[in-house]
Amino acid sequence: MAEKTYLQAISDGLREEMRRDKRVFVIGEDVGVYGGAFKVTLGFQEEFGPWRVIDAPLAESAIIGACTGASIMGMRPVAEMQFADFISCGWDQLVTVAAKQRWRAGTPVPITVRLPSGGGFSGGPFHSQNPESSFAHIPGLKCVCPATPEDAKGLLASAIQDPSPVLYFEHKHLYRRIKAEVPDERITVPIGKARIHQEGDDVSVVTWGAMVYTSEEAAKELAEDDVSVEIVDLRSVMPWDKGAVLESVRKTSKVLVLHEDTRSGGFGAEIAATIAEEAFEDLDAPVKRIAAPDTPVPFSPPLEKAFIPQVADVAAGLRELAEY
Amino acid sequence: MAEKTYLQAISDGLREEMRRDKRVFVIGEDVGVYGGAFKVTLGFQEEFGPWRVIDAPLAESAIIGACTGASIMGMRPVAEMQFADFISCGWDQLVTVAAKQRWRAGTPVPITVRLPSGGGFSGGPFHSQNPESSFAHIPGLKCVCPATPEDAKGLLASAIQDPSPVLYFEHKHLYRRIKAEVPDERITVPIGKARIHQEGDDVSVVTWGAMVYTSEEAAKELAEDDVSVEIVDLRSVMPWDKGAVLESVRKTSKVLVLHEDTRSGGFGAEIAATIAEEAFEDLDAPVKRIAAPDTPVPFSPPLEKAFIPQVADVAAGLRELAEY
Amino acid sequence: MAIAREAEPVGSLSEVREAGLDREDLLAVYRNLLLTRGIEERGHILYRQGKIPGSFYTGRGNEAASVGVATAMGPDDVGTPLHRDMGVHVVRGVEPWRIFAQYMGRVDGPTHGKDGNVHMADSRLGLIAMVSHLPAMLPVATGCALAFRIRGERRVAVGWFGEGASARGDAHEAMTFAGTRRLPIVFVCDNNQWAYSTPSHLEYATEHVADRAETYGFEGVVVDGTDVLAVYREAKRAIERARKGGGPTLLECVTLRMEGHAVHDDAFYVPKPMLEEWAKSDPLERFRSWLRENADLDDEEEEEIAGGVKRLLNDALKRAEESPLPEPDQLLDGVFASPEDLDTPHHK
Amino acid sequence: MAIAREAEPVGSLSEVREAGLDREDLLAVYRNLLLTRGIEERGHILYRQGKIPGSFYTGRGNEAASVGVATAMGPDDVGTPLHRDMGVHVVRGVEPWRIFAQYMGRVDGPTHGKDGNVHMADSRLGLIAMVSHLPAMLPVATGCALAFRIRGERRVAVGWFGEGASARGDAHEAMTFAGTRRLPIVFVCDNNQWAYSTPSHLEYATEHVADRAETYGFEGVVVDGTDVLAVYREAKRAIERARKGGGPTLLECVTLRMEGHAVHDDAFYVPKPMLEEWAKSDPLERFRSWLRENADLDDEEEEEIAGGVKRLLNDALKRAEESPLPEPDQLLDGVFASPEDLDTPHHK
Ligand SMILES: Cc1ncc(C[n+]2csc(CCOP(=O)(O)OP(=O)(O)O)c2C)c(N)n1
Ligand SMILES: Cc1ncc(C[n+]2csc(CCOP(=O)(O)OP(=O)(O)O)c2C)c(N)n1
Ligand SMILES: [Mg+2]
Ligand SMILES: [Mg+2]
Repeated sequence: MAEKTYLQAISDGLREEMRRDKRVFVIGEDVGVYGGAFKVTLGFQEEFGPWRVIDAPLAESAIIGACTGASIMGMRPVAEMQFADFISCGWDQLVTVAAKQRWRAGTPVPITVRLPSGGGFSGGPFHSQNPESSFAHIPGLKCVCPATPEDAKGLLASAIQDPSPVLYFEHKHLYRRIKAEVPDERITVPIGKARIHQEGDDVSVVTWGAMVYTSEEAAKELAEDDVSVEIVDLRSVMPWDKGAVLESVRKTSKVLVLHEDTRSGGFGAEIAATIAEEAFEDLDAPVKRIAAPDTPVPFSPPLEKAFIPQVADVAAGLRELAEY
Repeated sequence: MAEKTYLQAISDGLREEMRRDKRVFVIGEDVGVYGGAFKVTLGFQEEFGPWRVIDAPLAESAIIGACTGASIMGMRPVAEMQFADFISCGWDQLVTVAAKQRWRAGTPVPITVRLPSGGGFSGGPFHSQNPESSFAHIPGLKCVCPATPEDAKGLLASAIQDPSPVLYFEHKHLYRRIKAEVPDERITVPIGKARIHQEGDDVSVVTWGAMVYTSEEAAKELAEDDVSVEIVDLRSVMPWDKGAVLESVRKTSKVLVLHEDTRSGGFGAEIAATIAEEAFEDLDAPVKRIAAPDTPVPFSPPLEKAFIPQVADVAAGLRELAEY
Repeated sequence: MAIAREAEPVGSLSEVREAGLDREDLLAVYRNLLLTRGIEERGHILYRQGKIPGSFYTGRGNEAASVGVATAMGPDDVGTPLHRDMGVHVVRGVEPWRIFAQYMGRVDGPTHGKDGNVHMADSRLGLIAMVSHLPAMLPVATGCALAFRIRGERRVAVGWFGEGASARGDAHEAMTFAGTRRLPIVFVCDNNQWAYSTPSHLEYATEHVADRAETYGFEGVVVDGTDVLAVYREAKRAIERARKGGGPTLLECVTLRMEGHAVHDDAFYVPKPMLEEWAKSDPLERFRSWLRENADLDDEEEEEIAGGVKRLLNDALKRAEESPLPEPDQLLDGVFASPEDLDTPHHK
Repeated sequence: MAIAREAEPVGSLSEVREAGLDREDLLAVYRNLLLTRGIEERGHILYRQGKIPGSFYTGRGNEAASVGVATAMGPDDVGTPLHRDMGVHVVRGVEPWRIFAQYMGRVDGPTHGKDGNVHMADSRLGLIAMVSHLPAMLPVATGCALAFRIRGERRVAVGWFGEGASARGDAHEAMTFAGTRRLPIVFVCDNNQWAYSTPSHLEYATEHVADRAETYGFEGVVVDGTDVLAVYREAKRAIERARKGGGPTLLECVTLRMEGHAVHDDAFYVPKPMLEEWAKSDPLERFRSWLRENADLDDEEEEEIAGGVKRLLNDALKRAEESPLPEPDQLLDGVFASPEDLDTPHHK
């Protein structure tokens, strides 16, 4: 065990997978000589050479498509989007080819796409988005959103060895802010299994990514009024751990679904609708959702603060549920 | 008033808009000489000439982007996707440029994109999809899904005159199957307003597109057991008529949300979650959802029948709610 | 302006020998041409009999182009053939009855009824099933070539696209990446001069699609797609060049789409004279007479081959019709892959 | 291989007069160059003072390219400048204080704090705000040209892109459409030889990006992007050709990105000699000495211009700092457009 930042855990985990499996290679814009926009692959090209750490042209469709083809030829590609936002240029390759090939033609597409996501530092409309909801709706794609350094390492290993395409959303605002113990040996975290970030009895929060920490802060505030909050860190958005969520709801009878992506049609709606349908008899209050408003992500600090759910917003929502 | 097919209503409505407004032009693959894959623009090029009925290259990003630019220069472009499925190749232009330009830079993008959608005739995974849920989640885009010939005509006129980008989903399975009276004069149907397709007291169905008729069939079956079903045809998926939906729910206390698109993360989740949150006290049963399973759209008839919600599935769901 | 090399027609038998085909091979090519057209003609009948759901596409006029290129591929090479390239499936050895089963949405089709018409491929034969979206398979084929390059394998990927689809971004991104990295891939353009109803001059502004190859850093070659031997020779050159590390080639096979875009389309927009002109160089007839003139194909041998193809297709049809439709619950199979799915030759 | 025309440098004053610039114009160009660099230098200071949230980009080295092209545009022409093209905003007449307000996320920036850095444009000046996604504005610029063509207006659209972004599909689709339809558009490539850390040979396989123009059916021109007069002359030719119905041109302005990709990047990957070499042809210094040699610019006039620019920027900074940050509730404004939004000159 050693203490590592979320970023270091991703970088070390990726290097470890490349060392143990020659089929794994990295491709993306500026991932080689430069080591990636966030330096996740710093030093990789020296160690693995230019054909396993590939500086791609500025062409996301080529990057995703090339990963698809290489994976069908037996490789285990890991594509890096410079920012998650740019995956919109690879959308067709993912939803049309990669997502459907196994179901249609029996050809698995074991690719991993790393997506530096999320806001919090005035990245503006095109360097701050959380596009996981869009992909979670597409049958055939898996989406993971680790919140802790340990999960970041373990879910990356699981994503790479998974026989289906996996979108790996790494939250930029956690990169250097979050430090924790990470096992030195190789670990895997099962895709589709949630993690109870904090146990509680009165209200449940179902969330993922950076919002796990926002909930934690909010839960501290509520603890002062003796309201005990359970935080379910989903970790995987598709497939998602319905069992763990319903279990927590049965325990607390009140639930808040929280995410950083925009509200309407966000994946929180799927979770809330499922709870409302399957735990109808267990609920003592309506399933509440907190998410970003339906706008692009703003640049200026006061606007971005109003966009991203803040600790105070979450605390207020939890209080409302507790008092319902 | 004259009786027209859904297809005829779209074609006549579009021709009418082009006659009254020189800024309106049509662009798409094979829309000119050929009159479009479904013949919606048959004869248009003869009437309006090759520069208002433009045969585009096989390049959806160029088509959507060109519409965006032309609209900013004061035109009212109407793009035709040969099949809605191919809009995946124009995804980035829509979500990155068209959707955000007004909010970011104050530049409205009044474009209309016609999307022949939906299954029912063995079109297979790439000629049958209903992608409205993916776009309804993107702030800045409007999505309309007419079910009747009158709404098809009225919503097309509204879409073209709307100052925002509007995705107009026309269901292929309604093209020739659905005939009804359509006013001869120009009509508009407000975007964002639902239509009560059929009044009822015991259970509500909230749906749109081809599923309106599937619900109607199912409702007939339930009428035989004296269960009266109210069918809310949403017509617009974004913005959607929350008021009309909640009003119907308050009346019946039981609701089924139904759509042809796949279930997980489909827009039905947004509607169900909203009802469950805002009409919690009014509900006598959990909000039920019926949608396609989480797979691509299959080709072979028995598989497609198992994929698209059938009358029997909807009737069973309604009974379950009625008996809850 | 960049002009692609225009390939000569093939003359003598000796020239063909140099290119690597002996008489047996030539007869096999002829047989594959007959089989390719036969499958699509039978398919057409099935369609008219109402046994094929949805739409139906053929590659009539493109048989020599698809057979010629596929014949030049090595056993370990891979490809992403399209809706005009039935010949590729045939040459790689797919069993015709499976194709008929695919047409009819039966469980024994390569996609088990999940997808239709030519949206299929047997990955054990080194083929990857196309998607409708054109030319989305080009970046995928480029990725296959990338894998070969990374592993230092002497294998080649072949990616097909139509002249219409050449307008889309995926064609550009794939050729840009393959060209800058000199990957072992051959881009084959099925230029049948029409994209549904859209003529070539609305899809690209050069004389030949292959003219653009040089701006991607590799050679462009234009060949008469109705001349199976010329197509074979040029494909062979391109594939072996790629195998030797010489990088990509863009091979443009010029033909005319001899039927509508799909079965519903009467192609009224194609000028009659154009059709009549191209009807004169029917790929099958052309090669048949070449064989008679240059490789003493006689009536007996000809009938033997034709008869064999006919029997094969009859049996295939019968077997396909016996194949059941899928069970509804098979719909849910394989949305996500299982680890066992990876135990395939191509995933090796 | 297709070789684009390589433009000559501009020599004498008379040559410039032919190109349509009198002495007053030349001094205005010089002033715009100073203003362009001055705005970005001040921005850099603001950034170091912690007054600019997020990241910060400059176009150092590209001033002549952006000012030269913009100077050749007509009043009713439109353009989609990028993150290296501050000069375009300056020439079109945006007020510097608004740019500083934009940098700092204040309400008086063109995007009112909703977007940052150069993601802005004043549509009343005929400019459309860029998105980050490159080169997504090229199809949009093509659409502007399409509108002009449909209405038969003698207006021209100018679309900018980087040599890195030339690899993406949008560049290909835009040029394919513009070329096949001969639309009135000029594609300007800011070729600063690096795409973040990626060198040109990994983005395209030809000597020049402009070499590909001919495969799209129009002319490609390569010009030294540090020579403002040569850029102006070639842009003028291209724009007037488009205006006359002669179709598109691809104008490639070759420069070197003289700073990191953005403030955080020290550009360690750019060879020192390369930087030293290009430092010798600084666009501003180059034009200043040209003016002294060819248009008798003297110290007095020079100081007067420089002083004016300095005062303007000082005032602009003060005014921008007085501009408030947006109110949180402004976040929700304008997700959907209102009919009134359409009452703008460019939507006319
Ligand atoms: C991205 C995309 N847009 C639209 C279509 C609809 N479509 C199917 S085939 C076709 C024409 C294709 O022309 P070409 O590439 O020349 O191939 P051909 O059919 O002539 O062999 C079109 C537009 C498609 N398949 N993919
Ligand atoms: C589609 C897309 N992918 C990735 C990026 C991230 N990115 C921003 S600038 C840049 C390099 C652009 O290089 P070039 O086109 O040469 O423009 P330059 O910055 O050199 O002027 C990259 C990769 C982007 N903006 N858009
Ligand atoms: Mg074609
Ligand atoms: Mg550059």
